[in-house]
Amino acid sequence: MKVQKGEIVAARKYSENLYKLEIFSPYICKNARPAQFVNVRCAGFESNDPLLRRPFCIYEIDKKFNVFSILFIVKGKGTAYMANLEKGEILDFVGPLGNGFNIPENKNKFLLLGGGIGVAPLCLIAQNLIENNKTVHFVAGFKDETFYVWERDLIKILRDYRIFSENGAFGEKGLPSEYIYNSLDTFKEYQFLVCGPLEMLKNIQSILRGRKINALALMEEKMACGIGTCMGCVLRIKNKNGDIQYKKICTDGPVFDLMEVCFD
Amino acid sequence: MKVQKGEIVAARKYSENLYKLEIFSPYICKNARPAQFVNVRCAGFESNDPLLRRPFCIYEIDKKFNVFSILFIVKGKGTAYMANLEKGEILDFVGPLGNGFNIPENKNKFLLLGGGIGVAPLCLIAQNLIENNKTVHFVAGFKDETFYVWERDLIKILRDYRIFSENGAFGEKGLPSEYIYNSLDTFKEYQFLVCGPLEMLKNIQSILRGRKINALALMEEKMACGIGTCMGCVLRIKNKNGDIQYKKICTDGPVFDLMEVCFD
Amino acid sequence: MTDFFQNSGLAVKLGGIILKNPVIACSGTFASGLEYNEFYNISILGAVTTKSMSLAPMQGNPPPRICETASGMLNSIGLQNEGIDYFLENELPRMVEAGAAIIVSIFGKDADEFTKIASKIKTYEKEILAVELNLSCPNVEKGGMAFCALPDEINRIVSLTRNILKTGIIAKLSSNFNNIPEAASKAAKGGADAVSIINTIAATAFDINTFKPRLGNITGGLSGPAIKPIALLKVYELAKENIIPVIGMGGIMNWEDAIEFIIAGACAIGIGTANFINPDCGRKIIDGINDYMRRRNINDINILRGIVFKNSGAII
Amino acid sequence: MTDFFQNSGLAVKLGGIILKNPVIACSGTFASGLEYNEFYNISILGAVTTKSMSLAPMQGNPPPRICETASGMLNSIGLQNEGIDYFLENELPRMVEAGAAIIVSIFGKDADEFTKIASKIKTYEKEILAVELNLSCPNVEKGGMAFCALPDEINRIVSLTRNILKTGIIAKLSSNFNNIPEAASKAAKGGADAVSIINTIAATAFDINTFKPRLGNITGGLSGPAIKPIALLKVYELAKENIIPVIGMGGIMNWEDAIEFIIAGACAIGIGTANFINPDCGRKIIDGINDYMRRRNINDINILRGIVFKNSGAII
Ligand SMILES: Cc1cc2nc3c(=O)[nH]c(=O)nc-3n(C[C@H](O)[C@H](O)[C@H](O)COP(=O)(O)OP(=O)(O)OC[C@H]3O[C@@H](n4cnc5c(N)ncnc54)[C@H](O)[C@@H]3O)c2cc1C
Ligand SMILES: Cc1cc2nc3c(=O)[nH]c(=O)nc-3n(C[C@H](O)[C@H](O)[C@H](O)COP(=O)(O)OP(=O)(O)OC[C@H]3O[C@@H](n4cnc5c(N)ncnc54)[C@H](O)[C@@H]3O)c2cc1C
Ligand SMILES: Cc1cc2nc3c(=O)[nH]c(=O)nc-3n(C[C@H](O)[C@H](O)[C@H](O)COP(=O)(O)O)c2cc1C
Ligand SMILES: Cc1cc2nc3c(=O)[nH]c(=O)nc-3n(C[C@H](O)[C@H](O)[C@H](O)COP(=O)(O)O)c2cc1C
Ligand code: FES
Ligand code: FES
Repeated sequence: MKVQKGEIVAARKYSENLYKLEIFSPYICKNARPAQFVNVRCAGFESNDPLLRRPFCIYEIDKKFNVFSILFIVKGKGTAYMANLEKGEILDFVGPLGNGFNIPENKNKFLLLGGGIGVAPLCLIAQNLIENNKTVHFVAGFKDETFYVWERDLIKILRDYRIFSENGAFGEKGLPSEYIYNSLDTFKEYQFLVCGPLEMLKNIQSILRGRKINALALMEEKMACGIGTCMGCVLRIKNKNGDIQYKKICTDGPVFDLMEVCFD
Repeated sequence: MKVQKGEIVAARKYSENLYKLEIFSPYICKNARPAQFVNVRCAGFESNDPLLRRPFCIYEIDKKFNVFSILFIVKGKGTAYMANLEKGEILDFVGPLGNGFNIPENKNKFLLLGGGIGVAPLCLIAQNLIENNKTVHFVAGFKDETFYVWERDLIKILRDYRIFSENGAFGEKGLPSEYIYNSLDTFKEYQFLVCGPLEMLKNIQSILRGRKINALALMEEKMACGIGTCMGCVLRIKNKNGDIQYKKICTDGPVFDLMEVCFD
Repeated sequence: MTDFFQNSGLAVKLGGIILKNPVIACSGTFASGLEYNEFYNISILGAVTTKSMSLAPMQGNPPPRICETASGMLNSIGLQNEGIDYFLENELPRMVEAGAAIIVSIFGKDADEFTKIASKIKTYEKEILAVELNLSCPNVEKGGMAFCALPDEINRIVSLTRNILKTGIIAKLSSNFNNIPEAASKAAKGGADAVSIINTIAATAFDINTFKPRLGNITGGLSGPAIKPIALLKVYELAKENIIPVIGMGGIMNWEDAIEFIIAGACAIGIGTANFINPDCGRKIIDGINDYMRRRNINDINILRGIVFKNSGAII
Repeated sequence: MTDFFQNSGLAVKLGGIILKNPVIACSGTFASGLEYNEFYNISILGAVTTKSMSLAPMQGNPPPRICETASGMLNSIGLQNEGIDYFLENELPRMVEAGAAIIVSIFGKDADEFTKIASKIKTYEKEILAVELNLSCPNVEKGGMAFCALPDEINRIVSLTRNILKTGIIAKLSSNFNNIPEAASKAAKGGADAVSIINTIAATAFDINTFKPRLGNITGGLSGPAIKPIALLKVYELAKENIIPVIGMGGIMNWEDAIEFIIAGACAIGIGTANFINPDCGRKIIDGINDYMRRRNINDINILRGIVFKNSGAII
């Protein structure tokens, strides 16, 4: 991990709130693994507001051109700042951070389930799995058509996917968790990997718990440092003995055993 | 005065540190007078740093196209933010503020002396004086060649000017105050109007005091509100009776009788 | 959007003081409101607090008086004002004409001065909603913040003015001593209707090139968004004690911040530094509160007051 | 740029503690420094302060523990740590190996716990430059900030540890009580070499949609640039009293801020929150101070200490 200033080689608007930044960085392209993230400074020259860096998973890595990208939703002032950045400007970021995702040796089939912007890290993971000759089924759920353009990125990675949206404006109308629930038998050999809003994670946890199926999840929490020093980003984990422990999402994760996550 | 959001119709870089922004605003073009200023918000979406607005004198008014401009030097984070603005972006400003400059009825000849960015407000004043059939001699002093391109703006207003720079890289080598000192006899009929760094104002005050010549000056101080409510921007004024009084630069100025200004 | 009908769920009561909505302009940041009347009709505000008036005119502190800091500003104005007489004769009538609900902030070096100023106000008390006693200015040598070190003095000053005036009485306290609840109790016992917290926080800045303080007075008071989390805790802690109605202020920039203070326990909120940055923020904050309540189907703002206590009562 | 020769004018003395330069990493923001060693060689720092270690491991407070505010952040970590034993056995050796000048921060619920921790450290005292007594954490129920309300307790804890340890002793004080000079005197009498000011300022934030506190612990400590002007005044006021050497901290982001604290009277400075934002800020600050001194032909940093007093002595 390093503090870097990388040139933005492309800034794309996918829709009203969804943007992609492509950044030149041989260092990231060489060292980053799927599910790792970068911590981005989102304030202008000498401005201290917003103060903290914002974490974003690495979305794509193009080793040929030494360019990686992040895909992000505009939420507050940090992402608003990022949406304003243009080609040629410099992105100040720290990375790669987090443990990343290590492909479990004993699994060959993977079901990746993403809700909203949760699809971002799953794309790089999917790519990586496929490069390692794994079978991947990708399920994505959205509120609306915000991610419409994103499908073009996905289709480059794989064809075996299902897209749902609550209002039916993009893909099939419905909730991906219902689809999962109804297809559990089909996917019982699959390693589940989930990333999305809290409600979705809770939902999936309880669906899978009923069937004693395991799953991994990418977790989020407010971060100050991103490198394990502030103790800010903790997640409550109930381990096998039933003990509750705080784990740091940044350096112990962001991938956790979903079944051990305490949501209450 | 109003809070306004005006579209930037041109953003020009004059040199490394000198920029001009042209802003569409029928309201300013209709209401603003020379030596008035606007108070500019210099922070991104929901950012509170920098917090305070920055004051800038109105540099040009183009009534035909309803565009006014400000000319500014990059100093700190506020002006750095402004230098980054581009055509099509929106400037959030309050104005027009200050009393502006009222042409003294009984004077026909004016000597305008600007040091550094102090030339900015003097340009609109010069224009105004000339439109009112007054005689204007414009003297400008700089450190170096930063203002090189600016001469093109000046020459559109008048031809009777002298430019000095300390290092001789732009105009004549030398200090404008020396020139003034040596030409006091030539200009004794002139109304002096000065805007520039503190050292220059002090200098001119003492030169003129020796000769009992009067002068007006545009003054600066840190401002919070720009509209007379915070009492922050006060200047120490010694009036005829020798009493010291605090005057607000924003609403009592920015033009003051230079001879009454206390510099100690 | 800000007509009477829509505002009707916004009325709040601070002891004997009734405001048509909880949005108050803070002392020292709104002059007497007339400048802001050019940006919007200041009569829509819950109240306008004047700058603090002293018995005799005060010149204030030497410049520079302003220094920007990260998301905040320092000021060392030092209560420059023309004195209470000038105010009552020249500014008050214009405020009345503008339709403002008026809170007159006053400052005395000791109890005696406060009494004298109160007596002068007496003549005009029908035109005034309340008097705010500034017991917390960090920028004056005598009086000011020092009162807050001596809660008994607060009690005395409040009772003395209470005896003179029929208007509401508000005590403005300092967060520079760790005794707001005690000071507030004393103010309540003295007969105050409400307390305003917080005044600016004592602070400073230096210039590393000249080695001089950035303020003529060396120290100043910090205000603006930087102090909001500190102010909010003071409001929360005091409001939970339920001693006296609280007017919360410190760093409020927009309606979201205003709501945050109200749910933390403030009866009304003050906007200070924000007036400098967005001179029309008063109107926008009232509109924003209105819209928020409409979206959530809340028809009385008092329901929101201190609502966080339910979610946080146990631990503190 | 940061080799020994150029740093030679940077050495400072805090009582019996000698630092090769005045730049210290603050407790709780640098873990034990090993993560930062990947960004730069942490042995160049004047000192590295560990997170505060308690007698037994502490789980810390429930999440969320972090909340960003305007130019600042709230934290309510609650001193999560593995306990002093774990630290001494597992982390200290690695810090020594990294070449860090080590300040071990310790936290006890009472004087007895402090004594016990100090006794454990005794075995390793040759490897340690100083022990910092965290008497000011706003995020724990017992001990912490409460000590600062009781200066006599500070005196006791300092003397007890002083009697056990030959290392330097630093007392870390809170700005949440208006008594830093008094607390510092007591620490000095107890035998402390220096005091660190300030710890985070008690503060909070609420969510206007859920009506819940933004921190699991409800309240937290404010740090970062927002508090710099407040911290700077505390440092200035204490340093002027000349009671004990002061380590100044609070919102330092860059070398300019570091110099500002030094000219305001700090002997050494602490960088906290800045480490999260720019993990290499320690190196940059040392370089910046070096360059500044070279530009100004200052060959001993101690000349700068408190230089503003000359320009501001008379008024306060
Ligand atoms: C490991 C990790 C990876 C992430 N990857 C992506 C990604 O690839 N694409 C993407 O769009 N978003 C991602 N997020 C969420 C993203 O960090 C937030 O949307 C972003 O920080 C919002 O910043 P803001 O200033 O716009 O919003 P604000 O709401 O103004 O932020 C306020 C504070 O809350 C924090 N915050 C807000 N939302 C979140 C969140 N969901 N998780 C953690 N902290 C949050 C911010 O970092 C900041 O400190 C990721 C989060 C984590 C923890
Ligand atoms: C009435 C008036 C008219 C002005 N007109 C112009 C103009 O036409 N062109 C131009 O380039 N500059 C002008 N200035 C100066 C300009 O306002 C400052 O250069 C600018 O505020 C610097 O902001 P910053 O954030 O870049 O610098 P910083 O140094 O980061 O600013 C820190 C703080 O100091 C204040 N400040 C800094 N320099 C000055 C200054 N010289 N005068 C007043 N406050 C200052 C800022 O407003 C801010 O509050 C004018 C100033 C005043 C008072
Ligand atoms: C420039 C300035 C002048 C002030 N003058 C006064 C005053 O005269 N009397 C007073 O009680 N408070 C005064 N205050 C304090 C404010 O009323 C308010 O309590 C404080 O600024 C916190 O609110 P804010 O962060 O919204 O500004 C002043 C504040 C500022 C910034
Ligand atoms: C996340 C976090 C954790 C902290 N933990 C400790 C701690 O364990 N012990 C301690 O004495 N101070 C602790 N502090 C306080 C810092 O050491 C420092 O005093 C304070 O943050 C002010 O400096 P800053 O504004 O540069 O961060 C912590 C601060 C933060 C932000
Ligand atoms: S973000 Fe600091 S420990 Fe994870
Ligand atoms: S800037 Fe506020 S009174 Fe002039």
